[in-house]
Amino acid sequence: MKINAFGIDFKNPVIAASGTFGFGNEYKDYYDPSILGGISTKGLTLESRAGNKGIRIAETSGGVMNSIGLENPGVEYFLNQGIEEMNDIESVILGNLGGSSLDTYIEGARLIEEHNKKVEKAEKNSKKIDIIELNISCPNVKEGGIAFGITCEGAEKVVREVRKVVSCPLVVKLSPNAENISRIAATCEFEGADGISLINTVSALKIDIRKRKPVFNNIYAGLSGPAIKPIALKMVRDVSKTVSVPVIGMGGIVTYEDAIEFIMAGAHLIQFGTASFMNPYAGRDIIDGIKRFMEEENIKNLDEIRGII
Amino acid sequence: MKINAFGIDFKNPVIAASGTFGFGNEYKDYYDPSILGGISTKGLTLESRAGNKGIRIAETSGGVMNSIGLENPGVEYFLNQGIEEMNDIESVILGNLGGSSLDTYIEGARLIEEHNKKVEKAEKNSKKIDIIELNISCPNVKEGGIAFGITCEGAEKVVREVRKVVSCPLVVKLSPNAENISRIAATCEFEGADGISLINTVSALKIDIRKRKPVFNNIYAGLSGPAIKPIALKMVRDVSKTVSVPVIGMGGIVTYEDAIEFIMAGAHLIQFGTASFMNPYAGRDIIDGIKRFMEEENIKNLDEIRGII
Amino acid sequence: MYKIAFNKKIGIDFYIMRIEGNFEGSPGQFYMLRSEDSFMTLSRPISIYDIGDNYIEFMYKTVGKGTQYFSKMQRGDSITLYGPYGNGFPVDEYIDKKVALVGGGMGIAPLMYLAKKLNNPDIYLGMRKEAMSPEQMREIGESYSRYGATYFNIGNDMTEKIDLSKYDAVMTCGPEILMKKVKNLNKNTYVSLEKHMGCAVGACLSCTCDVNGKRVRVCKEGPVFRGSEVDFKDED
Amino acid sequence: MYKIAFNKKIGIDFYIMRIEGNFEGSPGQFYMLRSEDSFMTLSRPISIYDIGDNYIEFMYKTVGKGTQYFSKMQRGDSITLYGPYGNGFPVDEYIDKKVALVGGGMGIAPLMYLAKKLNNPDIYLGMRKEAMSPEQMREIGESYSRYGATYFNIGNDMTEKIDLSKYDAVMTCGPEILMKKVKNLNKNTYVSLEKHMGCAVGACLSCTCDVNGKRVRVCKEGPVFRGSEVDFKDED
Ligand SMILES: Cc1cc2nc3c(=O)[nH]c(=O)nc-3n(C[C@H](O)[C@H](O)[C@H](O)COP(=O)(O)OP(=O)(O)OC[C@H]3O[C@@H](n4cnc5c(N)ncnc54)[C@H](O)[C@@H]3O)c2cc1C
Ligand SMILES: Cc1cc2nc3c(=O)[nH]c(=O)nc-3n(C[C@H](O)[C@H](O)[C@H](O)COP(=O)(O)OP(=O)(O)OC[C@H]3O[C@@H](n4cnc5c(N)ncnc54)[C@H](O)[C@@H]3O)c2cc1C
Ligand SMILES: Cc1cc2nc3c(=O)[nH]c(=O)nc-3n(C[C@H](O)[C@H](O)[C@H](O)COP(=O)(O)O)c2cc1C
Ligand SMILES: Cc1cc2nc3c(=O)[nH]c(=O)nc-3n(C[C@H](O)[C@H](O)[C@H](O)COP(=O)(O)O)c2cc1C
Ligand code: FES
Ligand code: FES
Repeated sequence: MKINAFGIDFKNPVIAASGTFGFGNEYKDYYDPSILGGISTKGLTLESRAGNKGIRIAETSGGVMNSIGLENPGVEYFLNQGIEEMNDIESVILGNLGGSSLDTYIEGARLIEEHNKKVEKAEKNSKKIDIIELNISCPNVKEGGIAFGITCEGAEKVVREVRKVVSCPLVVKLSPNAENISRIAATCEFEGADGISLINTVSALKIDIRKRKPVFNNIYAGLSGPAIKPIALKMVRDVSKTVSVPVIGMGGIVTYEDAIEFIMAGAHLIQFGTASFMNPYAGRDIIDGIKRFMEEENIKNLDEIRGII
Repeated sequence: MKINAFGIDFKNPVIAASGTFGFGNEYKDYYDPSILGGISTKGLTLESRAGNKGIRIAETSGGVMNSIGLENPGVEYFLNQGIEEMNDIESVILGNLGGSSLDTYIEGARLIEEHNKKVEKAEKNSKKIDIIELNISCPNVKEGGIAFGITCEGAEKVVREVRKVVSCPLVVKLSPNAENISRIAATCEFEGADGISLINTVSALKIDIRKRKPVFNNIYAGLSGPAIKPIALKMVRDVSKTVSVPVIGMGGIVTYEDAIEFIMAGAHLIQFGTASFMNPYAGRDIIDGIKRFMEEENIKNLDEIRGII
Repeated sequence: MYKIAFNKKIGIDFYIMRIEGNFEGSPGQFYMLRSEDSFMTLSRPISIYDIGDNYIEFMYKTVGKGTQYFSKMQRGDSITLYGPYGNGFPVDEYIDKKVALVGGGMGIAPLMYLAKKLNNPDIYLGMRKEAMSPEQMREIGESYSRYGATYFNIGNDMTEKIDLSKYDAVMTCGPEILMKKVKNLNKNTYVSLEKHMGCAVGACLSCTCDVNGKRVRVCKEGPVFRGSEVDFKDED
Repeated sequence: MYKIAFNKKIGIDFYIMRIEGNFEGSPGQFYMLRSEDSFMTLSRPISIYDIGDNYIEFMYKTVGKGTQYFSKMQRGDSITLYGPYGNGFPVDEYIDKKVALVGGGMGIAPLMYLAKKLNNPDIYLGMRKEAMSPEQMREIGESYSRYGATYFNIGNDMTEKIDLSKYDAVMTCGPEILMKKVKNLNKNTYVSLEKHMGCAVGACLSCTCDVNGKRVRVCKEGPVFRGSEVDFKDED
């Protein structure tokens, strides 16, 4: 199940999705997070954020809507303190990086680069961020976020500028609300992205008809979970056929069968998010399931089935 | 519950969605179709079509995927024979019109116009098509269909040309896969559409991992049902805030609560589709539920709650 | 909403579910079954296995999520069903003729009620060896043999061994390869087709196919058709 | 996967569900309950009502889809639960102090197990008149009164009638308006907060709020906090 992507070795293609797995240790009563191929941190931004007010999560048919609003302690605090929690984790670490403007994206990325350099030179006794997952697709923040992920022009600029300041692999996380997700993916690749991850949550609305109000203070919130799986799978296939860099597929992956579908649609790696809310053992179960499937189907290497659809 | 839209009186805002209610009589063992505000016919095209081969419908979490491929007897045959079946139905009839090219859209519309004129002049003893619902959003046909519903340029042309040949109200049915659905809606309004209906199914993919094949022969198929409701609701609100013509909202409406959500998001009328597969009494239940809700909440007229979100 | 009286395992992945209530239907017709909750978006078409005083029975095989869900239900649980749907076999026409029923795998399900309504048909049931234990086959065989001479063929191609040409009519249900062979052995064969279904009332066109050169809806004009009019090559 | 031993209606929309198995947890902690199938995407947080030899009990009120689903479950049905989660009330610290427990509406649920673990606390339970019949209230009152003097207040504001200042500590759960009043009547008040939850392990930040000027996760650092540190105005 080993796989190399972006020049980095993953134990297996299964990565915990940003925002659903904290900073890696929250599910450790259920399984050792080091069994995962990778872990994407909660979205970090230059400044610390308290997130959105009001209800932040709600159920829909087959899905979950969330409006967390990128609550996080800020890149700097995280690199100096929070990351310590992750010291014992042996999985690949993806630093999920958000921003509210071009400048804050660049500055956040620069801080990560600086941190990585210090760790490499042993000037800092800490852990490296192996990959930056650039989040230009968060539907839950007022400024920035998804604004950069809707049009090619938006994506072009931020990827180009962030690319200039970081030397680690750069994966760009795309929104299903992009005007044309394949075209944006191609733009990101052209601007130097080493990979594409998709999809972030789908912009959505839920109304409390008795209160005559939207359930979420921000009106719209992001839809994830099994409900969006067929939509995500279609987009992952489209993007995989468009770009030549590796694709990280996600959106509604709950079982190993779902994960295999994404790999057959062209994904090199996959992420599971909402799945952990449904089953805290989800990460472990998906890994075990893929292994079993490969045995049953006599698949030696996932390359044999990747992108065969 | 009476409502006037496009200059036409509807008994209530509840319309059976195209492709899920045949030509109006298929569910008559469950309830009299005349209780509905309106009925949208199965999508008609100039030429008769046999539809797609292979599996045509499958379940997903909270949703249904279909790949019927606009099977229909053709506009002409329908206007001369099929429509007879609808003679006893007292609901507003929406003729759902698809096409494979600009010309076939125009010619199909012209035939409907001609038919309506003949009926008006009593040259033909038949039923009028009260409204044309122009389907530029079918994801399941190879040519045409959704190609006209992705970009403003595509929509502009077909709406303008069809508008020229028809005098009855013209509602344009939009795709959630449009690059910018509000902008397309505004374009349609500008070109003379009397209303907008949305959303058609969402382009999606399902893979049979044991067979290593997509479930549907066309690879992609259209996702409908409760899974897409929060996505549809968001789009209906966006479009309602953009255009000034009435909006027909749909996508995952199964209960009266769902219908009320769409009305609060700005819809004048609503359609239910997949709901009938889950509950053959869905249309009746939604109407009864809205009535009960209005009593309980002391709402005299749906205008009081329309678009309050 | 109806109550389940029992739901028993009768083979490796075969079950019979009895539901309480007064139900109508003729052999070859089917019902749409679904969970009481709304999380199942598509109901599942299942043929009538038997109808009696205050109950209906279905025989089903677990193949995917829906049928697996059914298999977990227990006595007292609620289930929703709608029907009967479809045309059914031409029972009246052949009530006093010599008829053979040929079922393969899950296709044996509609044949029990059909045998009950016909007059002493010959019943040929084919089953993979792994599908049921000898004991289970005996039990199932006994249910059928109340209504006609019953032959159980295990694991081999039964069409080669039986002379179907001698019957006034043959009614068959099972894998397409079986039905195709059967219709070639008797001109007067009736086949029951299977298609994924959405509405079961003829409204959604999920289940159409060509029969005798015309588009038909398996849920409405079918599921039973004259074998001579069905071109199995087109069925995919 | 666990089996339900019983699930009984104890009020107009109140239920007690007993689940078989060996469970851990201290008062104020909670479990995440969900349907055995995967159609529920969010599990529902429910406090421990009681734990005994080979069972756990939950008292819950039907408010929406999830709890309505629970209310339809029957003896023998399967249910999935994870836990215990959260910190719970500071039982050890107050085991031999004079403690009052104040619960309103569904907030009475965690107080039974809490009373059981404390030493003869005074228990004040508030309930809308419509919530339970007199008979049902008597029954519930009796369960609590095994562990402390129990006062049932029906339909009126109990905080006005009782002197909470005389207790070493007050532990409360219920509507925010109640907890807010209570904490103003005794400085040493512990409150149990409610937030919509996703993960219950501190991973998703669905449930955070400001307590004592810091961001905390109700599922992890809570749900029990010192009343003095919670600013109820900010809780929305
Ligand atoms: C008129 C009719 C009568 C039927 N009677 C019976 C019966 O008496 N007993 C019985 O066990 N089955 C019967 N079937 C088949 C039964 O409907 C399917 O096996 C069932 O719907 C599968 O649902 P699932 O969720 O378990 O499988 P899914 O997860 O939906 O699919 C699993 C597999 O089953 C296949 N499948 C799904 N639906 C159908 C279908 N409608 N027809 C054929 N293959 C399908 C799929 O191709 C897939 O490979 C009948 C079908 C029809 C159309
Ligand atoms: C730590 C904790 C312990 C709890 N203990 C109990 C208990 O012992 N017994 C009990 O009956 N309830 C308890 N609750 C509340 C219970 O979790 C909610 O009532 C339940 O999740 C509602 O689910 P639903 O699907 O029925 O409602 P939904 O359909 O999700 O929502 C219906 C209504 O319930 C409200 N609601 C939903 N979830 C919550 C929530 N987590 N907190 C507050 N309001 C909510 C919504 O605002 C909405 O108005 C507890 C909540 C928490 C956080
Ligand atoms: C509660 C929650 C919080 C999330 N926070 C983030 C985030 O901070 N950054 C990000 O890129 N994606 C975030 N996401 C999106 C997920 O990483 C993922 O892209 C999406 O949920 C689809 O995958 P899933 O269906 O497996 O959950 C969040 C999702 C959820 C449900
Ligand atoms: C089986 C099926 C067939 C459909 N056929 C058509 C069609 O011919 N023309 C059209 O405009 N929409 C068609 N639709 C889309 C529906 O009219 C509706 O826009 C969509 O299903 C979303 O609504 P729902 O979730 O209530 O089903 C079809 C949908 C289904 C499920
Ligand atoms: S299942 Fe809908 S037409 Fe047959
Ligand atoms: S519920 Fe996820 S952090 Fe508390």
